[in-house]
Amino acid sequence: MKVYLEIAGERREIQLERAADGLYRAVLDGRAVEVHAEELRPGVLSLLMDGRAYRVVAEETVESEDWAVHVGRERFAYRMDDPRSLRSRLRANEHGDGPRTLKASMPGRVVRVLAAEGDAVTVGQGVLVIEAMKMQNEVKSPKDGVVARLLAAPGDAVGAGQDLAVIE
Amino acid sequence: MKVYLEIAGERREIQLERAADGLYRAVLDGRAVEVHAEELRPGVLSLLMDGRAYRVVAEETVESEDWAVHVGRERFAYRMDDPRSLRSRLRANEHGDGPRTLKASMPGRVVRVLAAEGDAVTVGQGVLVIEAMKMQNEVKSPKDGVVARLLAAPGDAVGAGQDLAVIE
Amino acid sequence: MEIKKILIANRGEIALRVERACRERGIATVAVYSDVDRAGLHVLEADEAYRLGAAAATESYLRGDKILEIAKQTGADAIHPGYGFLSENADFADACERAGVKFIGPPASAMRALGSKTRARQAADAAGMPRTPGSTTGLASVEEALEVAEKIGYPVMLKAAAGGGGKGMRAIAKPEELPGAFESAKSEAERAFGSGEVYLEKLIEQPRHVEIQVLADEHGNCLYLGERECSVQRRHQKVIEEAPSAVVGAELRRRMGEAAVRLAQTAGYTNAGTVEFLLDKDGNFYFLEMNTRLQVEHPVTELVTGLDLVHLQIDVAEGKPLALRQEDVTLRGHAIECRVYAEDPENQFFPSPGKITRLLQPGGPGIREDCGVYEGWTVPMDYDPMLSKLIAYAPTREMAIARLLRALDEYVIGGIRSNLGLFRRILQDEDFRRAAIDTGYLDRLLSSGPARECEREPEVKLAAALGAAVLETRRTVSTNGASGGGPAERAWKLAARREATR
Amino acid sequence: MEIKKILIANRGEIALRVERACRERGIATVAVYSDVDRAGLHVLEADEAYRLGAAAATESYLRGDKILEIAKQTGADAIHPGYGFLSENADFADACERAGVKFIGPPASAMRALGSKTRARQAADAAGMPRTPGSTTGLASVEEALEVAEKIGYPVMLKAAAGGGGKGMRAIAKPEELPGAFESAKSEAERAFGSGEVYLEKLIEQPRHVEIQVLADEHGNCLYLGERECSVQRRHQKVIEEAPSAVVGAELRRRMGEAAVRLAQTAGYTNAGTVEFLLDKDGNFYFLEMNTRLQVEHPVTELVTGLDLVHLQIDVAEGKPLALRQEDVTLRGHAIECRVYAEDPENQFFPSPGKITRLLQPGGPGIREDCGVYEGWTVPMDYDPMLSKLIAYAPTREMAIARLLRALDEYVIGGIRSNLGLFRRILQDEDFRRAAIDTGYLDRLLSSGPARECEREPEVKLAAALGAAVLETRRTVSTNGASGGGPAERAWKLAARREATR
Repeated sequence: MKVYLEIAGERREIQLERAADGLYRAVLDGRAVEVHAEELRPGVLSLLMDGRAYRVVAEETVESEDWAVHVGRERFAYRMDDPRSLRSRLRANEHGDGPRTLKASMPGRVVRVLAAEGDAVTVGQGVLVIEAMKMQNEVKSPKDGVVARLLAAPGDAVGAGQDLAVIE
Repeated sequence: MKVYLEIAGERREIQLERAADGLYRAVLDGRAVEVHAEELRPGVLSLLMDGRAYRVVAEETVESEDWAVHVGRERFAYRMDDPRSLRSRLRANEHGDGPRTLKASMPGRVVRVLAAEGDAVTVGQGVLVIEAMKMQNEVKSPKDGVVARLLAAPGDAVGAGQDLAVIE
Repeated sequence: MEIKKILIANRGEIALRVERACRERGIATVAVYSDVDRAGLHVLEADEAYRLGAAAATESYLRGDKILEIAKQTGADAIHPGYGFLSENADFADACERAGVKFIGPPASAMRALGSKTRARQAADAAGMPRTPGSTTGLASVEEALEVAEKIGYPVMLKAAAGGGGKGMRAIAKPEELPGAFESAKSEAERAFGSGEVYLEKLIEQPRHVEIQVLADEHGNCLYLGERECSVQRRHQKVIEEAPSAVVGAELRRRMGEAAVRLAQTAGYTNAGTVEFLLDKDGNFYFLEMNTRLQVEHPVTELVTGLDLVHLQIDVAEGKPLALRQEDVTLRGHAIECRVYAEDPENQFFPSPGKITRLLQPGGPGIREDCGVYEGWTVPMDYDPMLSKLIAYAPTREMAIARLLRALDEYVIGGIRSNLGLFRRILQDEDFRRAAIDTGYLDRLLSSGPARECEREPEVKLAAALGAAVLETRRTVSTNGASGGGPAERAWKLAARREATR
Repeated sequence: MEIKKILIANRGEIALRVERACRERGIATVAVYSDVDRAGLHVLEADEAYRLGAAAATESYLRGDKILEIAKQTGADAIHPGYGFLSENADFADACERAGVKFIGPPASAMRALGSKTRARQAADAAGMPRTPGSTTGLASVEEALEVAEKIGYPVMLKAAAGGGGKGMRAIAKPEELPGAFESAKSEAERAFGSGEVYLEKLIEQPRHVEIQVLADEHGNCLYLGERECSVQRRHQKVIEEAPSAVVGAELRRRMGEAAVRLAQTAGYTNAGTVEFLLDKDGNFYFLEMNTRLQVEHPVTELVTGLDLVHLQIDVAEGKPLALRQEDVTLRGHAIECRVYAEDPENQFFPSPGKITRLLQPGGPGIREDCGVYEGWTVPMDYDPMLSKLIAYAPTREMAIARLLRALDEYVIGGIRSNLGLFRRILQDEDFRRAAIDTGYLDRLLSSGPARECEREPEVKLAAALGAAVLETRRTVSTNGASGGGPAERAWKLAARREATR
């Protein structure tokens, strides 16, 4: 099985073959490695690689498309890059020059809307302000464009990942 | 939905109706009660009944047909008694006058066999001895009868719930 | 009076901590909860639990009327307010007294005497304890402010009498800045606290925040239980607390402790309280304010004194005289606490509420965690974002730091962001390690730029990539995902949900 | 010598505990594991981990040759043996020394001097410390045994010199019993330990088991770190340990401590060790034996002294002189430890290995758990059935008992049986609460019949029934079960498996 992923800023191609119970033979960017993986409970892996022991913990983010693993004290965000994977396809929609959807990065309440539908905005410009736990955060435009649609109004409670506006 | 169960030595008939998110109206042996149940994580329930709070934890026993819930410090073994339930049907096989299968109550190693196939045994008589963690335990016959089959021999490693012998 | 049932008017870790103490004494507990806290641990572990209302604190944990009503209906003898919410509300303490329910804290009169900072400064004078030079009453006008500032000398601090959390506070370097600051601080205080009263005090440069825990019974006995150093602050919020302070010796401790006790006794204080001081570079200390409740950071005092403050609070509330004398209070070893918050250090510490999808908690020798969350818990956006207090105890400060770092390595919080990485950075910082800290320390550290990324070892990166790949393939091949589902399954659910809501 | 890497020749909670100490010091760790321990926490948390062999201890954790080979290959400077397994194996300690790998423990010579009970009794005489009257060499014949018994007076104990765990031990009330017992004890000892050497000592009636923790550096300094009371035993196995002992005052502590230090110094002892004594009703103490390793129950000493014994062990192994003097060692508060075992108190304490399908662990103030298991872990049947050590610390013994009971209420172990209920019974027992305990206490309690079933409140029974019903209906309606599946799903899997294996 082949896995493509982007992790710690690097793209990796990993060919993974399950040899025996827990033992995998992998080819990672052309280099062959043997790794023994034991899943203690869902998402918690004990990895042995050439005698070195690693605790690899999958961070499951419910409402987002960013995944991460914690290895020891370090956190590695990653993305699956397999063009055939559903997740990659989902993500592809968010790229390119097409319309981009602004999403709430955390649950909160919309306290201000800084641009009206039809307004031109530049990359980094604030479009809405969300408040949570008594702190406010500006949600910024990811590109130069025009506010095509506003999907939230002041006072609305929004969930993490909820669509807030579309910039075209 | 109707649930029949045998718990703490009593048979209970419980009519359970989900009224709203987490709220159940129950009729238990003819008595109406309202209970709010919140499942914090699989198997861990917070129950509110008339203001009283209970932590109910399901004990999942992997290889056995005895289930239990822990309420606070107390453990309640129970059996589902719904004649339609698969579990009850499974259990039914083990009752009555028919053949009874002796099972290992814990993993271990068979160190001695105390009765041969064809031997008559009485209820409570030892049939095999299993050793685990340097302690030995006799597995006893659940009824008067004859050892119809011996399914394990000295030196065998056995898993919990594994069949050891059949008494007819 | 023996207390048989306590209502805990709080949530999260502190509610659970009080419940545990109650259970140890055979006292029944009544929890209260808002709609978003139904699945909270403080509800799970209580004997009784009652709904207060919607999530907003004003609809739930600040509803003293409802809470008192529940206390009466359930026959609770006493209410423990925890910290925050109603804990320093004198009117609520009064209402409890009128209703015949014991408020576990000081009498309302003592709260009032110490609640306003100007009145507290008067009390400090009455107790003959050092405070920062400056006014002890509200400033009537800019002219009066200029006059006071001239007398004490610049730089000065303008502060709201009803203040807290840095609101209505301004540092002023020269006279020209005063008029503008006076007006803006006044109106900010008016908006935040409903009182525009401001006063002036001399600005202490690079002070340490050192506070004294006091404990007074209802028979006139009052003790000090050593100090806590809380100089590591961000925007006037404590981040790391420790006991003892690395710079407080026995003699200074005694002088600060005795001053704190005098203040408490002057105000007729009872139960646990904390007297906060600024400590300057020359070892002079100045009264800052008094917190008339149990503090978040009380565990570090418990670990170095070997005492249990919540048990002692209940003893005092039961009317018992203190069984300890001052000479029985000894400090041993060193304790450090980290306030673990749901906030994103990489995104200006913005709160990060949401579901904790993964939680691995540290443990072992010398580690105490006072925690109010669990794997699967959704951190509500309506309250303080504190998840947990991670505390290390060891024979020395150096070992306590090493132990905390070890525990932080064991700790994983997934699904939401947390400030665990910030603690690693502080605990590894040279200045912190040699205790060269003051209340400006953390802001300086943070403004010195982002954490130096340690070069990640290639093997660790390799392990991360392989681990992610193994996890992904397992998710993909498993027909029946784990609880919550693996990433692939979740992506599918996410897509399905989008389709459904389109 | 600064130690940079330690191989931990053990498993379970003690391996994890040593790893944590190492991480706190920046020392790299090498774990070893048998086939059934691949998913053990000590493997997960190590820096390196290597397989030893099959499950049986003789194929894995007792394979000193393999372990030493791994230590050499990985460049480990030292080996920590934990307790059990190779920890008191003088030949292994010798082999380590020859290989230039530091054995964290006493020198082989000291182990040998104290390993045999008869030789240890000679050492006790040399150190001028009280021991039970009786022989100090093996008994050559029944005649010699009768002679010795006559001299010291009946009742007497016949013991194996190489003994442990009660094997080869016989209590003898009168001369007629001696010949038979002599032969059977000899042959039992021969079979169990490969040595039939037995000796006689006077039987102390209703003794308490009180032991002294000692710590010696390699420069001739030796300290005692107070005592532990371990009288709550079942079949000579400790069940509950506490520090300090309720009946040991300062003067007796000093006398026992100084005797223990003398013994250690006479034998050239270094590192941590424990001198066990019997304490009779009149306050006389008698040397029993010395354990030349870290003990299971070391945490209670750590909690009341504020010290960390594993750190101190490593300090000593690094050749550092002790930084403490005897007068720096002070006891504060009270600590009690429960050994949590996978065993079924309702079924003659038969071991209950298997998968832990549910685990809720206690926490909060004053609770320490040294635990080697987790939810989902399969307890192997090949080793000691200890799962965890639950330890409570509090200002007084009474509060420590209350705290432990509270923690036990929070604790749930599902899937396998455990002895949690036994601790509840002991901690609520009147005799235990007033510290009226001796080594026969627990056997008397258990033979007094099964635990008195407290009448279950009807509401609790109702909650159990409703909870079970709610859980069952949720399982049934959920199409995608939780991790492991609900009971209904499991029943289905069970049926499917049976079909498949028919």
